[in-house]
Amino acid sequence: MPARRITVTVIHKERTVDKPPHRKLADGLQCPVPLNDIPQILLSHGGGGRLMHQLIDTLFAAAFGTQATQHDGAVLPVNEGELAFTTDSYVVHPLFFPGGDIGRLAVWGTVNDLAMCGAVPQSLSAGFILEEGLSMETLWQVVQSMQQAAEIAGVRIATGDTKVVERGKGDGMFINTAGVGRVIAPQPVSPRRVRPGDAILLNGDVGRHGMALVQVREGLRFESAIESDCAPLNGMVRELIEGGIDLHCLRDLTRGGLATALVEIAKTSSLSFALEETKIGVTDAVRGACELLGFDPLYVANEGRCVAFVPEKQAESALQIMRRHETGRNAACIGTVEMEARGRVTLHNAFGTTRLLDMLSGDQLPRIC
Amino acid sequence: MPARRITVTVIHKERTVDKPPHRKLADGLQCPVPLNDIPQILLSHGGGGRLMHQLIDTLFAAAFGTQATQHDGAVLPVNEGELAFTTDSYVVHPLFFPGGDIGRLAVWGTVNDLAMCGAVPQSLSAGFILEEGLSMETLWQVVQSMQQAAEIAGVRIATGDTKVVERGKGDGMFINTAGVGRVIAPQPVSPRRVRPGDAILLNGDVGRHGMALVQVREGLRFESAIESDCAPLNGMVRELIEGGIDLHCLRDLTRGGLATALVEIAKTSSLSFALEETKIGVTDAVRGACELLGFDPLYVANEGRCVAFVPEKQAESALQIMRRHETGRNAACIGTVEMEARGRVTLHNAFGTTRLLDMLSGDQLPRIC
Amino acid sequence: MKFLDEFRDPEAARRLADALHKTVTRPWRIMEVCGGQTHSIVKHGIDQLLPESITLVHGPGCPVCVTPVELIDRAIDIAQQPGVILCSFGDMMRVPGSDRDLLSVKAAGGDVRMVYSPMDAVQLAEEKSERQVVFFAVGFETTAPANAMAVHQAKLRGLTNFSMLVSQVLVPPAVESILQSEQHRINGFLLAGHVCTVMGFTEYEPIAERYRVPLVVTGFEPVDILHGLYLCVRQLESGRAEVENQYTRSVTRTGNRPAQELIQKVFHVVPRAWRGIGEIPASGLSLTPEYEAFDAERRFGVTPASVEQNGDCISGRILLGLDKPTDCPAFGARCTPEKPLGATMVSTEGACSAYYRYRHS
Amino acid sequence: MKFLDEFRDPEAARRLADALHKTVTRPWRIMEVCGGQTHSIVKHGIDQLLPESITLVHGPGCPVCVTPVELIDRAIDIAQQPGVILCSFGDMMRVPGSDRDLLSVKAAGGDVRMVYSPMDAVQLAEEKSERQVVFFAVGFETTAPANAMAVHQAKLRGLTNFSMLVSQVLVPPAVESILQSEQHRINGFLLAGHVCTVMGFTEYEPIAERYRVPLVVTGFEPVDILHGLYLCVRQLESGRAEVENQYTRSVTRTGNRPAQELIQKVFHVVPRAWRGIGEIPASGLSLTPEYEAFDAERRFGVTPASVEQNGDCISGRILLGLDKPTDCPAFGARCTPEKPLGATMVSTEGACSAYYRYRHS
Amino acid sequence: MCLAIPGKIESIEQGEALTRKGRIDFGGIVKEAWLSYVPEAKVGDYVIVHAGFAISRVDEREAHRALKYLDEMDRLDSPPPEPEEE
Amino acid sequence: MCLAIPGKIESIEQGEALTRKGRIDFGGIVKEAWLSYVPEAKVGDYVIVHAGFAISRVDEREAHRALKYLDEMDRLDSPPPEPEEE
Ligand code: SF4
Ligand code: SF4
Ligand SMILES: [Mg+2]
Ligand SMILES: [Mg+2]
Ligand SMILES: [Mg+2]
Ligand SMILES: [Mg+2]
Ligand SMILES: [Mg+2]
Ligand SMILES: [Mg+2]
Ligand SMILES: [Mg+2]
Ligand SMILES: [Mg+2]
Ligand SMILES: [Mg+2]
Ligand SMILES: [Mg+2]
Repeated sequence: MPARRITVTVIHKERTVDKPPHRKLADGLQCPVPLNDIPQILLSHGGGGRLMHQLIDTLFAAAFGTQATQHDGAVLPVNEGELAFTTDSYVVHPLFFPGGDIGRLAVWGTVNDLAMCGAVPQSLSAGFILEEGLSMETLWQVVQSMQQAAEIAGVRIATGDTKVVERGKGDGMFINTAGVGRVIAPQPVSPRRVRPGDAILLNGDVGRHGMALVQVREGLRFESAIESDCAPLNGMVRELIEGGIDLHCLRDLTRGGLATALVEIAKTSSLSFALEETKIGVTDAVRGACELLGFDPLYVANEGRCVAFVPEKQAESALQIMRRHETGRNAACIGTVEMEARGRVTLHNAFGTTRLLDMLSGDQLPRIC
Repeated sequence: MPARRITVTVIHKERTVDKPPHRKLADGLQCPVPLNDIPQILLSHGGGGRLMHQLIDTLFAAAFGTQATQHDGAVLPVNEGELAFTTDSYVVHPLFFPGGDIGRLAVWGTVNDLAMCGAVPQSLSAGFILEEGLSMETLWQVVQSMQQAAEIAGVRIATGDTKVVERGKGDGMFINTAGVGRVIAPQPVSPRRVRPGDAILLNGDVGRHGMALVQVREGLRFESAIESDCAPLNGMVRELIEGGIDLHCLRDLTRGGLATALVEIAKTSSLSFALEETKIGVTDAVRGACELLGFDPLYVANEGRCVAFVPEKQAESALQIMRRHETGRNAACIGTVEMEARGRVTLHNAFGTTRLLDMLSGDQLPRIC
Repeated sequence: MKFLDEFRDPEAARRLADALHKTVTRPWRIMEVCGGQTHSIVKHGIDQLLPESITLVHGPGCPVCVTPVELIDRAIDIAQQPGVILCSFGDMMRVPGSDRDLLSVKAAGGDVRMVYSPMDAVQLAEEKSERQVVFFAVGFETTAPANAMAVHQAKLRGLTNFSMLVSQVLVPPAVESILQSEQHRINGFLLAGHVCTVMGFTEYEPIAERYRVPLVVTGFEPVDILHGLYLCVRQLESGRAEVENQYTRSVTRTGNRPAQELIQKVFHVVPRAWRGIGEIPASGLSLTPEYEAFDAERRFGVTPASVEQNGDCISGRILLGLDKPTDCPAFGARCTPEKPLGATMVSTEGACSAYYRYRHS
Repeated sequence: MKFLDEFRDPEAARRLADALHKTVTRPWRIMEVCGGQTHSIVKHGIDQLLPESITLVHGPGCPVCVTPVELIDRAIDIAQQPGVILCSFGDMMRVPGSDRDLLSVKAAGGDVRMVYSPMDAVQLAEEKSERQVVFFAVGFETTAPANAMAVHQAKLRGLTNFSMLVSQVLVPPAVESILQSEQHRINGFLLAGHVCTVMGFTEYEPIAERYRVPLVVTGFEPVDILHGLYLCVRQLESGRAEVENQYTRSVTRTGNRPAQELIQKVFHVVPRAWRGIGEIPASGLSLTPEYEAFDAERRFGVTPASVEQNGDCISGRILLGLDKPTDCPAFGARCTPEKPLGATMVSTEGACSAYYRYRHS
Repeated sequence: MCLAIPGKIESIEQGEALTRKGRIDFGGIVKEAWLSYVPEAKVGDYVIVHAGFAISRVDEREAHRALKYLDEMDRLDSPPPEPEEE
Repeated sequence: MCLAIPGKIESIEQGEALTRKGRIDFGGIVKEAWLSYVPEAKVGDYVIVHAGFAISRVDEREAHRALKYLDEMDRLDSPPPEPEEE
């Protein structure tokens, strides 16, 4: 379902806003803030007064429950052990895109970072920075989507915060989530535990999230059925751990894509990786879009993909566990860790030749000439 | 030290940016990103590539250490018990203001929310949303200030995230912090534990933070020596708890000021409070500024003030503990909890008359006519 | 703060309250004309200090409240036009027009800015020569000197991108209009000290005489108000009906001459509609031909349809001193500061707002 | 993808590589003119498949690389002017001028936008009639039809707010200029298939004859390039020196007539400076008098001072095939894609960048 | 209506009568105001400021007279203060 | 230089020769391109697109000839493919 954009015509300032697609949400709740009263976010909604409290007590509480919205913070019971703690801000544009929305990203992105620590994600915080003028309906759709995403991933949104910035000082909505989770991996999951001989597993094709966004970007727009791969990975990771897989290292592939993630790990671990290009899945549509713009899919963002470094002898059983999950259906072993300690990532291709992977300077820019 | 603003002249877009005042920071470190190479934040700094990694590995790591910057998340040891978890985003403008900066607010604000849960703040996350074009020097000053603030408060910035948004879609810099801390209060600290007869304690004069910002706001600017009251409250709270004070409820007074915080607690606890207006401190300068603009200081924001609800018989010893702290030097008992269960806050004034406190609709707007 | 704190002295207030108790023998209904005084009375609970037989009613003295919806709609229209910066005092930002307020126009992308002084708008016009800057000039006589100077300076500086949407109203005709109403039961008035600071109080002398009503020029602090009430009650009890001046530290009989001169140069008196009350002859100010080039209504030629006042709202009766906010069935229920039905609820100086804020729970 | 995947077939590549190994008897130095081919060679490791006696050198065929610093500075100047929207292909955004690149201008508040086609800039000019839209038209012959159409359409649509900063360069004069250099040791050329798609290859026939050098019009996929090399080596081994066409699926001898016609209407041939190389006669395009109203240099009259190339950078020698990136002492040390000293490092199609990206570690 | 508060003139920026401005101290904060309408006001005087303009000079004698009257008010028979001159 | 890739014409928006546009399918994604310079191209044809313009129609016969030649290449003595017509 492609995201739609509408142009606001009332006011002279040029601007497009994100209109949520009419997605059916699980609970089908109506927006609890009467839309004809206050159809848009005002600065007053962040002013600490009655309007802010109304927003919190109705809209946020309707989605996340009153526990998450009433106090200075949440209080959670913890057992002796290790706690994973992470944060990410989400600044995606448009807010709704094929295959997802900022709310899902914000929940699953942080869930995934916790999973990458070998943890079971438990509670999330949600910090909203809303731009004055944001439609209340949009906010409601996003908040509902977050709650739904949290339910799917089995986490609770435990505490939150809302700020409103003046129009022209934000971009509709930014969301920060932080998350805590109980570490269940018996050994540390860390680049430092990567060992020569480890198999490098990847849970699916790459480049979908980034290209799903590019296709709706001003100036580069094209039509396609590309949908973001965004998905929670915690279920799959948990089963890997519970299945006895000794996860040496995990890393979700977000900004910078597969290549950047592997280069990072190679540098941190001071080990070299040899990858098989033909094992790395890229859908036809993602490849077509990359060809058109001169992008390399290995550097394109993902939101439901990770690499797992496991002992070679566990590679097969790990793949079997991964493939039981929707998000790991096309899991593959894409390479191995070499003896060489130079922190290099080499890609072996079908021609029998090689190239090195490195980080790009910044975002990929479309090439034309 | 008043914040200064300079106007960028290079480019045609109208805009002022925040220039950090030349404050001497404890460690006097030089900005590790060579400023003449890349003097401003580019979109590429958020692109997941080499520039982003350089920014993290140099600037952020120099302030927060490499542990906070290298992984998907932090892993912290925890003991059996209760964990407080909170978040806030900081969108203050200007970034540097008399008495503080966005970095201090971001650290101490979240430290304070954890303290308000009866917890000892331990680890913070820091999520940055940077606007393209932000000066690298400004970022460095803020990041250093955060680290300094964290040291003062005795917490660690354990994990972080950086995003860059296009110019015109942010406001220099937004910071989200989330925090975790160990709950040490033996009983829950919550509005639900407020009891008739409780003394309501306030740790100092009100309205300074809000008026420190107003005085540098476009269109309302005035000269004064008003400085934000921003300060970490965790030390004071910890001593109250360790001093055996049964803290029924704590609340830091941020947006909406003293009045809003008390109204919130009254409504949640369904109890009524009687306050003595003459016990509530307001400095002359804050009062002068409020008179000029038609503001009520009881509704003006603070960043180093809290109310504590304690059993009447512990009020005096609690005040003594509070007064030992710089931030509680002017602590006072400003009122009591009444038997009446109507959730009202009544202010008794020097004339022997009363008025009710309620929430305002949104921000206070300057009154002129 | 000097000249403020002294007039908030509880001891002085107590003495005045005692004096009032001792002086009063009959029920008196006294209107404070000014919204600032209404606010002060309700905030400080001054009415709680009065003998029961004194009833305070609240007058039309909030210029924000009495600005007609049509004019607010016009300001909103202008604020939505490309290239315009609409400047306004903070007070006006939340006052609802017929379907929105200026804050929502701003939220939707209009360039609406709050200023502290009309001169800030003039300066903005100088800085942004490519934009049209419109100042929404709401006010009574107190604000007229500032507004007059803004227009005058704009002319001196040759600004072609500054204009003013004028909603200037005058107090004496309103007081007289209340006194002409058959329903009114008002025995005395506290006059607005700052209006008289500018205009003096000679205009009220014929009113005192014609309607046999005491009028006391009064300041804004609790002690001032109690003092004004005391002077008013003393007149009432002794059968006098004069203009008396409580606020001598700021007001003289003839007012501020230099200010009056510029006002007369820039503005002339016109009939004006008051929200909730209707048209009152000679009760408003409009730009003189010399300055009409700065009239926003000329420049933007918006002709809004006439808009009905919300049927349930009795703010007109409140402004005339016929009812109190608590007499309104909508008060605090369907009408709150977040969703006001009438302007007396939304302006901080409106009587309904003051009651809601300080009395409602 | 059809017509791409077939030409990436490893089996076909292996056969061609085998054929090359069997054919070659002596060392040959072959230049691929085009940056796209350089990129493809390094990315796919095609050079790793070749006999050791074949040396590939990389030509001047990256229009971004050869755009003079002065022109980039001019684009940066224009982008900083009030009201201007500067549009450019993504490739140009990170190329450093003498003290900054377009991305930093954007970060500092300039309105710099990336477009996919010059027609997007024309459309933007239509939508934003109050702004000046300038398109930075960098390209070889391949891009000329698109740029010509943009100017032509702007004229047809009567746009007065669209202009083009033209940096169009031509390949045949550059090839000839390399062959004229005394130092060159190049035995054969792969010609850029897409340039020839537009222009055909008749212009190269006199060059082949005059300099006795084989020139093979070649496509961009690994199999294309190996095939082009095979054809080139076959000529060399057999002593022939002809223009040969490997890329027959897209290129005909005479090229795209309708495109050539519009190019000739909109542009005329002028001398042009090439970054790192210097001026080459008749090697650039400029707008004809009929379209000169759309020339951004006329509209913005910026006259930048001449800027020296960075002293350490040998990109000029690289562009002429005299050196390889790894011959540069700055490569990978003081010169990286984040802090490039020369344009061959910053453009994704620059030879230094390709080596850094796929070979450096 | 018409929020106006007293402040003390700290300094005066000299200029034509109509455009004279001063820095006014309001209990510790300082803001600029136009003095166009109080040509008689000098540094040290208190003025009442509204919307950026001084609209009157505080008559300190009158203020003290009023305060003195209030001080002595327990003698209820005392007359209210009258302005000394009209 | 000059990134250009082959795509299949899905549909053509009729108009004057010079402003004719079509929707081009590139392996599953569709983008509009100007067909001004390929007046002979029709729906189903492959064109090479650069910067929003089709710069040539893919000569499918030539493509197949080339591929066939590569297929048979093991016979090294076979001659390279020549364009059928000049
Ligand atoms: S309470 Fe509301 S509806 Fe009633 S009079 Fe006041 S403003 Fe009008
Ligand atoms: S590596 Fe850098 S300095 Fe050396 S030739 Fe290439 S661009 Fe120039
Ligand atoms: Mg709090
Ligand atoms: Mg994270
Ligand atoms: Mg993440
Ligand atoms: Mg909060
Ligand atoms: Mg925006
Ligand atoms: Mg991650
Ligand atoms: Mg919080
Ligand atoms: Mg907080
Ligand atoms: Mg992150
Ligand atoms: Mg901004």
